[in-house]
Amino acid sequence: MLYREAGQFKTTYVADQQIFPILQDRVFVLAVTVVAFLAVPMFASPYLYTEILIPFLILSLAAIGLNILVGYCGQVSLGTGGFMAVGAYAAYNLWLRVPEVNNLVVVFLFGGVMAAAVGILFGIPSLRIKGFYLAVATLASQFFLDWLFARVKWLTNYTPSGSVAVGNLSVFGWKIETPADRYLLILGLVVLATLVAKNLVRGHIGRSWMAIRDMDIAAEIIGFRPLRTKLTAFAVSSFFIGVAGAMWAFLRLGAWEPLAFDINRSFQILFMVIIGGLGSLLGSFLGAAFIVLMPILLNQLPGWFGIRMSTALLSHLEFMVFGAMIVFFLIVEPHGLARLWAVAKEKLRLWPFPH
Amino acid sequence: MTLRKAVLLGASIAAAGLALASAAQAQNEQFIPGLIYRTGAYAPNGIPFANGVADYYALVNERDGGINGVKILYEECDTGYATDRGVECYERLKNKGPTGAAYVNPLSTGITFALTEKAPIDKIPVISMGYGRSESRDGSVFQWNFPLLGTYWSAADIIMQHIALKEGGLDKLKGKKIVLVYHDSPYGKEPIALLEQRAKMHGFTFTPMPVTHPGVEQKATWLQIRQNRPDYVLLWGWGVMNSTSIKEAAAVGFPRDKMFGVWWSGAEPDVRPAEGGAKGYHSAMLQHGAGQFGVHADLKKFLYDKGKGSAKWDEVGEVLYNRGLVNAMLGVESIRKAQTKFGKKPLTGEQVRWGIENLDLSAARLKELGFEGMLQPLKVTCSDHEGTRAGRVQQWDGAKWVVVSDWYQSDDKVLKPMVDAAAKKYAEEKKLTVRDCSKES
Amino acid sequence: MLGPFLETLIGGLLTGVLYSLVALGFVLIFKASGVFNFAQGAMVLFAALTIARLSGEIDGKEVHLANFVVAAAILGVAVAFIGWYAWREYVARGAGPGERRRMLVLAAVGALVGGIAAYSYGKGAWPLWLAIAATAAIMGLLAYAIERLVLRHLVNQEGIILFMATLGIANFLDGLGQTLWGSDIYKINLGLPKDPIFLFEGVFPGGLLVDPGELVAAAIAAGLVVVLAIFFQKTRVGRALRAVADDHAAAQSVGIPLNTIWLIVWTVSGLVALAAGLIWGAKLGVQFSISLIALKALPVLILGGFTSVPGAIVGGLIIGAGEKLSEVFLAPILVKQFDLAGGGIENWFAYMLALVFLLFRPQGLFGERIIERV
Amino acid sequence: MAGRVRSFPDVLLSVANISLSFGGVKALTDISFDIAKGEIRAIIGPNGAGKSSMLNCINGFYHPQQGAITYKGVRRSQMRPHEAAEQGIARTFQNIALFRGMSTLDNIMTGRNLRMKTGLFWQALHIGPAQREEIEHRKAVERIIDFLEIQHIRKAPVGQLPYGLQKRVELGRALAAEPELLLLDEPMAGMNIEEKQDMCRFILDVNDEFGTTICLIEHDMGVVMDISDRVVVLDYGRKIGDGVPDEVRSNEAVVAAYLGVSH
Repeated sequence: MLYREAGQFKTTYVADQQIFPILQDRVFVLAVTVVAFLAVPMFASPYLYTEILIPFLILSLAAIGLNILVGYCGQVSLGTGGFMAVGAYAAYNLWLRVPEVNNLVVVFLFGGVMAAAVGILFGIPSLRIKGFYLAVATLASQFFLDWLFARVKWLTNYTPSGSVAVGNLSVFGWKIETPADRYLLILGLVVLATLVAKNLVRGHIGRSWMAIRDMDIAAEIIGFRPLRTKLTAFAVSSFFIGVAGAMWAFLRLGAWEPLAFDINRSFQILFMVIIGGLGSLLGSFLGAAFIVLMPILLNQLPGWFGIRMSTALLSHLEFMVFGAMIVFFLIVEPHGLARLWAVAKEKLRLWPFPH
Repeated sequence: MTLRKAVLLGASIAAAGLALASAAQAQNEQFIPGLIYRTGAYAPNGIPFANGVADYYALVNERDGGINGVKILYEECDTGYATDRGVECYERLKNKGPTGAAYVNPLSTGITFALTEKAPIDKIPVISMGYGRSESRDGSVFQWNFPLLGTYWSAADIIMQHIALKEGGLDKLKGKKIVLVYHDSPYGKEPIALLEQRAKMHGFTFTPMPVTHPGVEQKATWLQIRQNRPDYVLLWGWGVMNSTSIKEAAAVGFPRDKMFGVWWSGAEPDVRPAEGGAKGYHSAMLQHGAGQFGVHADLKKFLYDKGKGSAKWDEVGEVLYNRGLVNAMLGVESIRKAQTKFGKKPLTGEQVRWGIENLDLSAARLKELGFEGMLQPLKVTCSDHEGTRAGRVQQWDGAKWVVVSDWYQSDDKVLKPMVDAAAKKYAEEKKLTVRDCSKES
Repeated sequence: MLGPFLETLIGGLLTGVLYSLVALGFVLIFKASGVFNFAQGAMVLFAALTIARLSGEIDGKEVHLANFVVAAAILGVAVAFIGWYAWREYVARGAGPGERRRMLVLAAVGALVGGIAAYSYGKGAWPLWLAIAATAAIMGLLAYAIERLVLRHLVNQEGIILFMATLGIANFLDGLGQTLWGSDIYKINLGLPKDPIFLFEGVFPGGLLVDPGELVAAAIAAGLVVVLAIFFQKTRVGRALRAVADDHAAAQSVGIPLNTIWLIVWTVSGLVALAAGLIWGAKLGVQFSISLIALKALPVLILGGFTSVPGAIVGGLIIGAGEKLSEVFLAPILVKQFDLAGGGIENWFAYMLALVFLLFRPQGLFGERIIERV
Repeated sequence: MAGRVRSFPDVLLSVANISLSFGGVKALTDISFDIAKGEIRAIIGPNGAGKSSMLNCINGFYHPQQGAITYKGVRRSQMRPHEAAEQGIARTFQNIALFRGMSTLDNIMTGRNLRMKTGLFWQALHIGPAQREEIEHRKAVERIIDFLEIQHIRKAPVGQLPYGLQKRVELGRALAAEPELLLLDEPMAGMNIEEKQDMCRFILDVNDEFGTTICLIEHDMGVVMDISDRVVVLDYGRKIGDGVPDEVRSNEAVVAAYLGVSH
């Protein structure tokens, strides 16, 4: 009853090309945004901020980045961790060496741009290498970048341990100190980035990616340049991932070493994209929420019920249940949580008169 | 509808869970979080340590009824030796109990680095006993870090002193080739600065050789070692990397008695898998070694005879188990010290920090606690968060660890300037205000 | 210079054989079902843990208990399947020859497991052969469970979905293995010789070092590869599998149910995992880290081609030799030239090697050239 | 009934002595013919005659080992398919090659890709030039949608459409590029009579209204003879006939190789 598009006619192409053509969707998204910006800071605890909301938002951004590459352009990459590391270390070096730029937005953008450059470099083989061959080949970038940041002393400012730290952060003069500050900054950036990503995927660049994804040969025959299209996807994807990496390092960790961006991070984000839904920005958020929350929940659940079990057993069970849930979700809905959401919306459209 | 039922069920479960969780909090308890790992690639070394820690807290509760009547509430969280999991564990546990976490043992140099940034904000001290950042012993900059009993620079220095003694003096190191095989992480990289410094001072060539996590792939490293024929190999490994190194050393015929591990590379799980190949292998000792001492009798009486121990009895007294005991004991004694100032009640991290900083364990007190023979007296001060810099060297004889050296003190003439410089650089980078320790009581 | 070079080359090749073995597990499954099975590493760990714990000396209550629980669980599952099949065969409808054969296999597995369980309960440590046999049976059951519970429900899904599912399986197996068997380092005693031997000591100063343990391990691996090759070339089932690999529809029409094929293939690759676990476990000790050697097999895969058995073997040798040579000879130069904090290039070097190679031959070493059509 | 008799003075594309082989297997041998500006040219032949390979050569997907292709008077060097597209060659495919994950509208919009120029920056903001451009091309695409009478499936994912409609959408995508030369690979395969009639009408209309030169492969002899101006006949990779439909129909080699079978 409440969720109906009947009666909402589009009279201009502008209106028809909106991000959310249905009024109720616009209201809903607006409400979520308002809650996230205004209501959440009123009740959130530091734990909620630092361990749930912040990781969720940052990894959502990384997932959006990877989704552009895998979900929209069809190029499977296992090098996400490496590109996050590029973003993090590029941002670190700008922050460290040019103290005048004491503005995180600039620092993050720089991280993103550098990651995009490296992404383009490692995207070049995608012209010739396809499918799982490409997926495995992207691991080359993962391992190489991990190695690079562990070995080239200049990049870590010659710290003996190879671990770097940042502090005293600010954005346009706004000092980022409390978890709430960090959350709001991240939220703002992620919302903006999501908007940009949406604009790209619904425009002609997005169509070029999807064309390459759906049928690369046909796409080339109708005029898309495969290499340029793929490299754009690599660049945009790596840009988002790089920004996410810089945010992860600066706003989540504060001190980090290359291990923070190892191959497990790559797999984690690929999980988010697949579980959330390939080729869906909403899916990136849902997937990130699932992958961030699930282990924490599984780990704490027995405690909430007063079930005491050994730490080892708990961890092992967490592994098992997590693995089983991945498989379960893939079986139930291979197209991801976003598809479940869409199906639910479809039902809601007809509710309460399904016939 | 089934969906509605599911939602209702979920909500009621969550509500019940929250209710239980809040009801479980008791008032007169001191909460201590345990960031440990019983899973993953480093579990073989993490498990005995975690057992030692858990047993000691249990012992204090069972035997003494807590610390001056304040029971210890201990909760483990498995980090899997991963930094982000460790930080999550810390955030989850830091506010538990009536007064929050008394202190935190990250049990990973990576996690220590991350928590170093959080400690001053949360006001929870970080005890990194025998690991962590070496310069964090400078309490004027690192107010919240306590690398008690020894940093990696101390460890490396002690090993170098031992080698020099065997060679017949520091001057005899000239022209020697020394290789460091290290775990490629902040942990493994820590000693490099000190060893480079020593190499410069004494004219030996020093080559660091990284081994990638988790360290089962070392063939190339050891082939290089065989071809370059260094005089000594230092090992800075952890978990399965240690035993692999020793096995590979045996496989290329590098003499094991020329191999010196750090104190994290000198426990039973490191040598046993290598079987005969480990015979003759040396390692530094974080003061204590293996074996049973006074405290173990209490453990038997109060825990193991009642079936309450976390380990198997024949593992009680292994190196890492004992290290867990020492680690927990230092924490408990710090709280006890803090209680003298703030009262016999659950304390906040900030209060406990004072206790650690003023910890002073005499030989007599150590004997009382049942740690005689495991530890040297130590005294923590504002400017020295390490407490003591003593260590020994042990050797694996094929069946057990044998102490083969006297006590060494790391040479502060070498270390102090390095610590000061590194701490100063850190303070400058982070724009920290440095405490003046001469004004602290 | 020649001495160290040869020595490194030999060491690299011997390591490479072991990479081949892991890669082979990947290839078998990919060839027959198009699944990029990331759980291969977890299967290696699981198999190695099972062997090690069944054959290792038993210390204390929990292991006995674990043995008993597992044996009972497996027995229970086996009996349940047998019962179910019997019911289907004799009550529900008439039996086909395929089902009867499957039932016989299951009965045999059940009997074996039952015997083992009884044996273990009385004795403690098992002889190695028995542990291996039991593990083989368990790997078979595992393959069955994976086919039944996962793959069957994901037929016709895209490759990446299947890949992700195997990552889920890997997670599950890592947890399961550690829950059942613990997370310490365990030993597998194959009696591999340990003391290094030195060849041509007259020709090269210090001789050429060869690790006899690795030599034996490589020999075992090579033997296994030969057995597999014979299996594929000479046996009926093997030929059928190759037919499936070439054309799924054709295989269907020959009358081999895809499910059976998958079951066989997963079992075979479970056995390959067992062999890899046995050898790696004997070499390094059995511990969680073993599952990570899957990452070592990946460059071998892209170099050799996902579908080529000879590719896995030759690729393994190239990668093994390439990474060791690069680490020993190239890394020190890089370190000196760029003032790096140590070498450790072998991890990415293998991938880069494979990547550069792919740029010139996108289908891998032995992959067939793809003619694109529209 | 004879085909239409029209005359076309200008040669748009000519193929001279083309040979193509895949690792020893000869797909095309020494083929020459030309396509005149404005005509409808058909390529026919039995299965495996090399028809699709011929189209693939024309639009640069395959590179013949021998021979030359001259387009608009310029001899073409080896080129990538997208370069052919840039020069005004568009095509449809034997096995529908739509972008299955996208809607009808988006699929046809991809046909406009060569005309969309705004860069990443404006695209990211989706205002100003990017939005103007999007709307301008949307209008063009809507005209094609109207022309092909597929308004009702505008927002439907193409993967779920019936076969005949998919073929139509694919034609729409090719038309969106406003090509000079349109290559149609079996545009009517698998269609029923009604759908075929529709498709014929679209092809003729395109040719008439936009003056687009069309080169098509088709099996349905009736259709070919009806709508095409000239016909090339291939068999086993060789050209065995070339001319207006009536000539081809009476060519003995053609009858033997091809028509003889079906009549």
